Amino acid sequence: MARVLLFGRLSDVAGWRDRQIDSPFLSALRAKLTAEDAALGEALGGKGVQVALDQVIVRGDAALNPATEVAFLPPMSGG
Amino acid sequence: MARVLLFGRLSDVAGWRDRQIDSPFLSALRAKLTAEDAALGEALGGKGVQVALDQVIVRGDAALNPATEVAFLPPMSGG
Amino acid sequence: MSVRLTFETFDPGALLTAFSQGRAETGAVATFTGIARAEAGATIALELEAYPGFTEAQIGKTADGARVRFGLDDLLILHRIGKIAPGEPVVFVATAARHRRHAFEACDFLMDYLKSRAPFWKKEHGPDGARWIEPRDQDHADLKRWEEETTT
Amino acid sequence: MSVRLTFETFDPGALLTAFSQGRAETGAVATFTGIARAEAGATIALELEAYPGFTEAQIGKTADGARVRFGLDDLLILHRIGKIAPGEPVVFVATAARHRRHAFEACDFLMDYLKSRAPFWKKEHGPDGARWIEPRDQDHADLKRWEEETTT
Repeated sequence: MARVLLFGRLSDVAGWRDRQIDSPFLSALRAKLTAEDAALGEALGGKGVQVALDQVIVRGDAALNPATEVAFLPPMSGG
Repeated sequence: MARVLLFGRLSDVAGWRDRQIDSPFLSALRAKLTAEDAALGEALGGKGVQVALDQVIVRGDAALNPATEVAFLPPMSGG
Repeated sequence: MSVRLTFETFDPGALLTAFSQGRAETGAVATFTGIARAEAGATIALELEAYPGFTEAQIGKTADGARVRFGLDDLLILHRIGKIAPGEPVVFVATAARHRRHAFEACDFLMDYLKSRAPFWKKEHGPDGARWIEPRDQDHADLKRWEEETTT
Repeated sequence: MSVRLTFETFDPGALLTAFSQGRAETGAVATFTGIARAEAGATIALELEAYPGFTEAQIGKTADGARVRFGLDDLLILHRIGKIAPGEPVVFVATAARHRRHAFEACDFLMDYLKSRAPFWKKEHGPDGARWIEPRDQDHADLKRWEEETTT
């Protein structure tokens, strides 16, 4: 049960911004979200979208534990 | 009776900062001040000392009328 | 050094009053206040989203780098998040240094970073609805000024 | 646009509060506060002499030039005169513009002018007595930055 957070336009695409989702790997989580909502899947793979696990930016796949906070971050616009 | 103002170190040299002095020309005023106080005369002719008549910087000699404000301005240091 | 986010409007002057107290050895305090522009009615509100914790930590890293690079005595960053009405302050940066050049440069540098790369997501609410704003080329050009200075 | 001298100490924050009000089309407000430094006891007080009327008028000419050159919406300069204790503000400059680069540059330019060429005469009172301060080379170098920009 990772905690998944969507920021910026991603939460507009998905219609939610904060959900608990059960998934052992980041890759599996992406697949699950894409299967459920193709538009969101495409947006998550869009140019410049980064992933943070427990507030640290990661690249590639990673194992998730039940308490992991997974944040999908579109390009940051500055304030 | 021009009104003579001294600024910065000039008033320290002279021991005054604001006096009424009768003089028809700036050159005559300078001669009068120098005759009275040689140290002040030297300081007034020092490097970078400017003269303002009625708050306008002038070079060379000028006629003074009784209401003229004559200010001797040492190099400005900024704030 | 303080980096904070707030959902509430704030008074830049009150922050400057507090920040400039007791600085008898500092000499120089520079500030910048960014104010939400009305754009003559084109913008009804600006909305800024942050990732709480992450956003402060990322800004804090850059702020700490600026503190060292410019030899600052202190700095303060307060950034609005949530919906911001035209005329309200969006961001306030204050820098304290012994010499004014360092205070100015650090403030300028921090603003370039905050406006271009800080972890915010920005939405403009206008008369025709809302849209997300992507980073502007000018912002990246502004930030590049500081990179060039480091390498040359 | 406002250029004023004061014999009394003042609160830079209160000036910023007033200056940043009602600026829904401005976007950017930069400020600089110069504070009298204690220099670890070497300076007991700073004393600044102005030529009332002349000093404000001369500063006003440069300020008006800056307003046009940097496209400012507004600017404010308040300068202390008389005896100033360490830790007290000496000068406050605020600039308002649509874009932050212009606000920063104008504020920086005005400070370079005020610190190097504005019509003040400066005396430092230290433990060994008082001495008049001549313009520093660094101040002239600072000001030269702006001249070069004009001619190139």
